[in-house]
Amino acid sequence: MTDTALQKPWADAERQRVATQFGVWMFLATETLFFGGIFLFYTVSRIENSAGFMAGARHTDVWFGSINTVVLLTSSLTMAIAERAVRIGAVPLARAMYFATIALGLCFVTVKGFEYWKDVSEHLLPGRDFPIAQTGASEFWAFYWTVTVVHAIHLTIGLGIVARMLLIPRDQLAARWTTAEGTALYWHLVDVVWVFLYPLLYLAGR
Amino acid sequence: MTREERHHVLVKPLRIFAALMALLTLTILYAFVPGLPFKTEAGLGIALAKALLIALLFMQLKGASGIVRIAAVAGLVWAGFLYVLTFADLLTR
Amino acid sequence: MTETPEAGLLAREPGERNYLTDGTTVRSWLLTTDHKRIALLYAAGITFFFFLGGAAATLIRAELVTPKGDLLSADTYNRVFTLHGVIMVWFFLVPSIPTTLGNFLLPLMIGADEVAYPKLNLFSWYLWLSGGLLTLFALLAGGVDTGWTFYTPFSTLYSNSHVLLAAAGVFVAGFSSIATGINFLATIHLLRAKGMTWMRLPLFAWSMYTTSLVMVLATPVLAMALLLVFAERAFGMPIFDPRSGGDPILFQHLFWFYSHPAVYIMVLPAMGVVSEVIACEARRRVFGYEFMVYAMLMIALIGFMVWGHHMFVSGQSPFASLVFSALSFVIAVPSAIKVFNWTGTLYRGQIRFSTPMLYALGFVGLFTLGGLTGLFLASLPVDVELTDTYFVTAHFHYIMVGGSVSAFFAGLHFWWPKITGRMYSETMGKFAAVSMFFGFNFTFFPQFILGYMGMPRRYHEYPPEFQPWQVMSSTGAVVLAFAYLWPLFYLTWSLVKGPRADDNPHDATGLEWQTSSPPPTGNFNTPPVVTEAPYGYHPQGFAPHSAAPTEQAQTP
Amino acid sequence: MMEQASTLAPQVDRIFWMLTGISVAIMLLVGTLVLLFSFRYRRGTSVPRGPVPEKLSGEIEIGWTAATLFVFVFLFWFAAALDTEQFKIPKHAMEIHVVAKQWMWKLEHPNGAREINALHVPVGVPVRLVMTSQDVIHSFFVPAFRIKQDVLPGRYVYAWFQASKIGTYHLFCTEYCGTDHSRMIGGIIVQSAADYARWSSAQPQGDNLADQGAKLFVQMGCSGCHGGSAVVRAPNLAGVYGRPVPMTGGGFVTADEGYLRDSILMPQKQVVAGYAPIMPSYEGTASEDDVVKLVAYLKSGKVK
Repeated sequence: MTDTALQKPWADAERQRVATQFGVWMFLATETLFFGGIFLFYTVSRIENSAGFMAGARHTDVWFGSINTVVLLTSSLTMAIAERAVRIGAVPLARAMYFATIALGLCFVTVKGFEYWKDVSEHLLPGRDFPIAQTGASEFWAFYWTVTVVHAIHLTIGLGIVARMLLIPRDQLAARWTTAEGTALYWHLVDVVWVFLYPLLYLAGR
Repeated sequence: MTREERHHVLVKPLRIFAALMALLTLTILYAFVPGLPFKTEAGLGIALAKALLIALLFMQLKGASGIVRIAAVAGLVWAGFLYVLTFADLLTR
Repeated sequence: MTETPEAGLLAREPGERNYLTDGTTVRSWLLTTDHKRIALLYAAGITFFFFLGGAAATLIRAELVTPKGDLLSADTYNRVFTLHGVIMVWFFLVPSIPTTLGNFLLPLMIGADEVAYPKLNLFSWYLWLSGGLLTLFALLAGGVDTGWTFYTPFSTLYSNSHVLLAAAGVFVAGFSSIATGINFLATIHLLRAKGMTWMRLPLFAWSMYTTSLVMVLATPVLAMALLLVFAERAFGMPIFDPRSGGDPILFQHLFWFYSHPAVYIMVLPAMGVVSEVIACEARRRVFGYEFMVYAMLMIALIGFMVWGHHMFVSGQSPFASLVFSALSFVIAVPSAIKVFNWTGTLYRGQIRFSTPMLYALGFVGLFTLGGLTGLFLASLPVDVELTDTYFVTAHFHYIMVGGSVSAFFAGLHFWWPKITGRMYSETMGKFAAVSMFFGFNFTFFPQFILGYMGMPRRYHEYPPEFQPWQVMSSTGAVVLAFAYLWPLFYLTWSLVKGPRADDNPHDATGLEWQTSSPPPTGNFNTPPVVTEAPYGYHPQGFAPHSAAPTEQAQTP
Repeated sequence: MMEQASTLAPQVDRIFWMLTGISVAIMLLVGTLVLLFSFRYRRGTSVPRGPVPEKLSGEIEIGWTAATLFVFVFLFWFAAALDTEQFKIPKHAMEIHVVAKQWMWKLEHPNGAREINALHVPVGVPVRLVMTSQDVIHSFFVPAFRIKQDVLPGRYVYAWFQASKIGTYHLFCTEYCGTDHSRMIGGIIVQSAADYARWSSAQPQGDNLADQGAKLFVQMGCSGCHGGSAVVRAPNLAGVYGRPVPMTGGGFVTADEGYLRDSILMPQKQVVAGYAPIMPSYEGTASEDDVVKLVAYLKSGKVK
């Protein structure tokens, strides 16, 4: 166990650790409410226009969704290993895992890109050419586009935060373990949001 | 890396990951086998199980200090206010 | 690097080191992580937005002097009242006390040398400023005409104004609010001085704690509501559009889930300020300290469960209306407890009618009236009659302007010596405080009558029978405008020519008074240790420094 | 005193004035205490100033908390009781259809008479308003009647009143709706039964709403499928109004005005059990006015 890089205004490592965890978890609580708002839209719309909403849901591509779920869960694994490796000072392993996390994150974005391309080519973007007439179908797709774009933005921010861990000089990485914990918490949250999106977007109405 | 460290850094996360993958397989199977009841509930239930695994073990909420756990739960409780009172309107209109 | 002109003015003596003189370049201000400097950055911002919003209010009151729309066109009028609402709510009232007095005082009061996340604190100022600039840009580009409430489908499908820019501005400012809230919560939880137990926290610190809770847990839902409006308007996503099966009332639920608790973001800090001022100027312990704490916690909690009383006529279900009505009556109880306790604090005191005390007593009166009229709006059939009329306008101005702004001025004067190291003119201050109280009542009491008579809100033109009351209100607004501008003058004067303040001019008990005025960058030279409950004012006899320097202040 | 021109008004006013009385009493109590203490305990007076006994202050605290809670619970009950009473819309009320749009009120009487920004009603007769909006949210507010109801697009909302006094009263839009919000006003003209009958008969004679609806029912092709001898299988609509209708996917929905409206404009939303979802939407084909007529026809009992 190495020394801890202390930041103002903390006096000891344990206090700083609690501060980081508390701060990030507080932020994650706000994210719960943020996504809670759009999930409320999903629930209300699904209840009010149940048939059409489900008809819309059947048009998502479960392959893309499932592959991305696997990718994101794996990235959570690499992130968990990276964080624990920093804690014990195994710097090369940690860096390798951060690289892996970024690679998996980029993979997710790429798959998402292909999925968007397919959706657009099937005119599933609500608008004049939208192919499903039933009331509520376009509501589902409004949810799909809004929530996946918001999630993708979160993920992109996450990529930046992980990349920042790689910018920390190797000999200082171990001392920055509280930063590593905060980074990991954020990344896992992006994963947790997707875990809930997966059945709502890809398994509904099957 | 000592044996204990290897267990902590690699083996434990891998086990959690295996459990997550198993749950993912289960949820897909449940959704696509025709005729099963409570599909939505099952999908969300499994998602909840996955989220709990990630939150408690990957995010180490299990061993976290009291205020951290309160912070984590606060978001859910307040989202509960939003849902319960909105549905007090919606379901009785 | 250039020297800012203030540097020379603000130093108490040549060579003295305090947070104002410690680094005098523009860069040292714009990149500061000192909570006290960040408080001043916010103060500069909200002063600008307050007078901008005030200018809009002036236009509104001028237009309403006559029943016909002869000063502004209908579209301009709609843009002006929207501007007034958006600016005043998100760029003045919500940040006002927390980001200025709160940022400055919270670490001092709990004996900490910084907030928990100093860099985040600075970042949140930049976020807030960017939000403000986006909104300002929306205004310059032609304005927004949705009202501050952004109701769909008007905002998403029908308005021809710059809704997207304004929504984006408020969205960004919301994240600044969240950051400040998280920062304060962590500060209070983790950085209290030795011996500063929860039940020894000053009530202002408690008010910051409860306010932060509301900021952190309510604002994200507003952010999502605005994001959905953005998605529908900018990208044609059918979300609230009834033609696609959407529900416009869902937007109202999401919006008021934030915007009702937001009222408590505005008023809880005011309650904290007033408790400090009344206890000090009456030289008494706060009556029922623990009840005051629990009352604030109850307000913060139940405040989240009453939003539906804004929607009694919206088409929400009668059952939901009943539930929300009952909960709205419940939340009136802790508010009443607070009023009674402030009154009880005066009992057997040594009351000194200083400027902050006059503002604080004004707050108690205006808040009580504002709160009582809230009962009318919680009662179902009466709310049906009064909602969306001037009665509501008057009610929330009593709470948010009469109440919170009075308290903000009370706090500003009370802590002015600590913040600037200078004294202001007590005579001028008292004059401003009294004019504000009368000007306010003169402006807004007639609006209760207008509302009772049925005059709807947001009307550019109105039937002539309402005119006498509108004229009365506009006349009062002249007095009120004076009462707001006047402090700008004598407080600026005090920065330059005011006598030096000593460390504890009010002879108050909080930790913030134990350090020098202005405080050093690190707040305390030795870490304070707390050994007793707050407000240890002597119950009998005079305070030692009864000839306070406030009474010797020079007049400009 | 505000004019009381409906049966509801005096009841609302009773609560209003009771609240005013309580508020004045509390204001006086707080104001007197603050002023009294401010005077008696101002700095420099020589009055006794010992600490308040702990026990006493605790009891005072609990006392006024309990007292306010009791008063507020009573107020809630008192106010809510009137509100729940108000939910019961009298049967056989005269029915007025209200269609709001930026920035006018369109009102239709059952006999087909149409008015804009004005509504003639007879005194002493309960009137039920069936309201919808063509664009944004508006709000129907008659201060003298003490009624207000937001008028929503995509949905029917209801309100009712019984005028008690002859005269002309303001009608205001109280939900901000854009540029000419403040000009979206009108008058409610309450007349004696005889005057109302005279006014009514002087209106341009046309079909009543239900008959106009019956014509539309044929013109728009509804009868092609829903008519008695139709080839395509579609639910028969005779006497459908007010009945519970079984839904595809289980459950029942009561066929009120809102359901009938949705079934015309969004037919896929709630499909009747046993029928294929093949009906096209009349969104854009049938205006809100047309829908009002069709619904009036379906309610009339003239459907075969």
